[in-house]
Amino acid sequence: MDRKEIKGIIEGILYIWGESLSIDSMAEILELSKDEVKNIIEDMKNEFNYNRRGLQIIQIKDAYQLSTRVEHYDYIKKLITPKNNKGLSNAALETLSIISYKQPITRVEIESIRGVKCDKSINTLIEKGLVEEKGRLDRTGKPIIYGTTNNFLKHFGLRDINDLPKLKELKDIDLLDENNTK
Amino acid sequence: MDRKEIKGIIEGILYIWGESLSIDSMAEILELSKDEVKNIIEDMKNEFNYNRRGLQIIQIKDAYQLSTRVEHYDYIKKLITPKNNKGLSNAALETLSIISYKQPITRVEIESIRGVKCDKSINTLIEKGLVEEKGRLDRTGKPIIYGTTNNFLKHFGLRDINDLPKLKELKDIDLLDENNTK
Amino acid sequence: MKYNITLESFEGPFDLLYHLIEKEEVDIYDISIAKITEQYIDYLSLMEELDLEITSEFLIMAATLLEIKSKMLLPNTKIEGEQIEMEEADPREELIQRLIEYKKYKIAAEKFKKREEVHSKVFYKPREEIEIYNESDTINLEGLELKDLIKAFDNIIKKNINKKSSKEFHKIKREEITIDEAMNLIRNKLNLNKHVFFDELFENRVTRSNIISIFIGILELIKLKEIIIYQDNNFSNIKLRQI
Repeated sequence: MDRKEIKGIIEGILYIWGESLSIDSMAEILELSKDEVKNIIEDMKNEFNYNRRGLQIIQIKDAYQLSTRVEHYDYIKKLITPKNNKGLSNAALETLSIISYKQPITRVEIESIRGVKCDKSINTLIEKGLVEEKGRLDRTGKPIIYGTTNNFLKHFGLRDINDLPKLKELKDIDLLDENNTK
Repeated sequence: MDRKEIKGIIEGILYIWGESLSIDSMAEILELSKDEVKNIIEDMKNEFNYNRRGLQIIQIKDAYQLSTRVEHYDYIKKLITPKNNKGLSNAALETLSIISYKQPITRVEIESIRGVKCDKSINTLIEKGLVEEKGRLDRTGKPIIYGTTNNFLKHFGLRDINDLPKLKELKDIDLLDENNTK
Repeated sequence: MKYNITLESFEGPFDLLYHLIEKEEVDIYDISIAKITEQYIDYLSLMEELDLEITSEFLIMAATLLEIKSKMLLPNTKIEGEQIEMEEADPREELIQRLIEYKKYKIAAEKFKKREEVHSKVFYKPREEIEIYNESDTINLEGLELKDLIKAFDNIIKKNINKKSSKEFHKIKREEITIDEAMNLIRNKLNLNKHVFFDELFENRVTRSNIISIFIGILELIKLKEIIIYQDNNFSNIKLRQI
């Protein structure tokens, strides 16, 4: 089986599966090592981009998925109307940004940063599958700790949590163009 | 818009549409003449084959569709879970129940409820004479609308479709729908 | 309402403070507590006048601000007799630190918002229905009862309720019917039947926007003199027929 053939099979499998498929599953199906699969799929990712294909391969942790391209939105929109998600409220976004940077984190800690109650926004985020309970702290009251999900990564087009812009950088940028943020 | 860009858009559109899409619809979306579209898509067909891509473009009358390759079936099969043998598969039954309660309904609508593609189940149901095409919607892509047959009523001992038990929860799901589309 | 002010809604006391500081265009480190406190409390009274709910968090912050303000008024005490240099820390210190911390996430949230906008333009296709149909196995419908069908639908509803709008953000959905489509739908029905009951048109079209489209469609067709509506008797079902 040559490399081109393997790429073809991976494309077919990703197409059929629709959702993100882990390197592990692909390696099993192709009877190849994970490293080989990873190497090949990274290759494919670049080829898809280089050839300006209509599809792209996106990565969510160690899983891959096909999707359309942002640039083609205007055309795809003519065929299919997206579910109009209003997007998250400011409160939810603030809460989410704290959770994403400080996870695992308890509700009380989030609230002390935001200065307001956050139970509603946390619930919204859980309902939307962006945040989940990651367990409980072993201290009085056994508070729940929260973290982000894979769906969070997908929702914001992030490969993994390290893809988040560094908070420090944010601060620096902010100090520089203090006036641009208004 | 160069030729490569157009090819990309066509690929994206065929991918998201999932079933065959007419040259007419593509020409409308791309704002190009039918001849141009036809010329380009024939080109793409050859390229896909020449590059031994995992997907191929197949033609059905004057419409085109993406599909996986027969040669890859053995690998794709590994993604598949065998169904239980008796009667309708769960998938078909789910699909049938959605069609019966929400008819007339398009394939994409059924899929957005089930979260998986439903073309095979729909075909099974048509073969079994439980579901039939009721026409097409007059919009881009001209999607087929489906409904249940008299045979369906007979099979389930219903006088007419209003005989289907009303479910209290039916309301809830519509409310959900309604909220999500705004 | 007689007030002409557009009141921004603030996510909490920090959000409000942050806004006041930005408006003044001063560095967080240089804030004048007296001024900020005054503005903050003015704002709270405005909220009160407008009958907006002021949560306890806003009040606690007001108290904190007043406390800091009063500390700032006290002279920097050095108790000489005991030779202890009480180099008082800046009473604003803690508040400033918290504001800076808050600001980081507020900015991050703005970035998230932009990312979300961009990424909502990416689409995924649903998974293919992948079940092997054993060719030798003919599917038979015997034994399939209504209760199986209802159970299947019930399961879907439960699944959907659990899922709510969650998980699949980019799931695709086509538009609900437009007025033009509603008009065609009515025309089609009337091509097939001599008359159609008004009620019948709304069956299975339970979302509000569909009902509205169909209703407007009927009115349009009447205006175009394509159809008329009538009743056989008072209070009997309204019927539509072509002219």
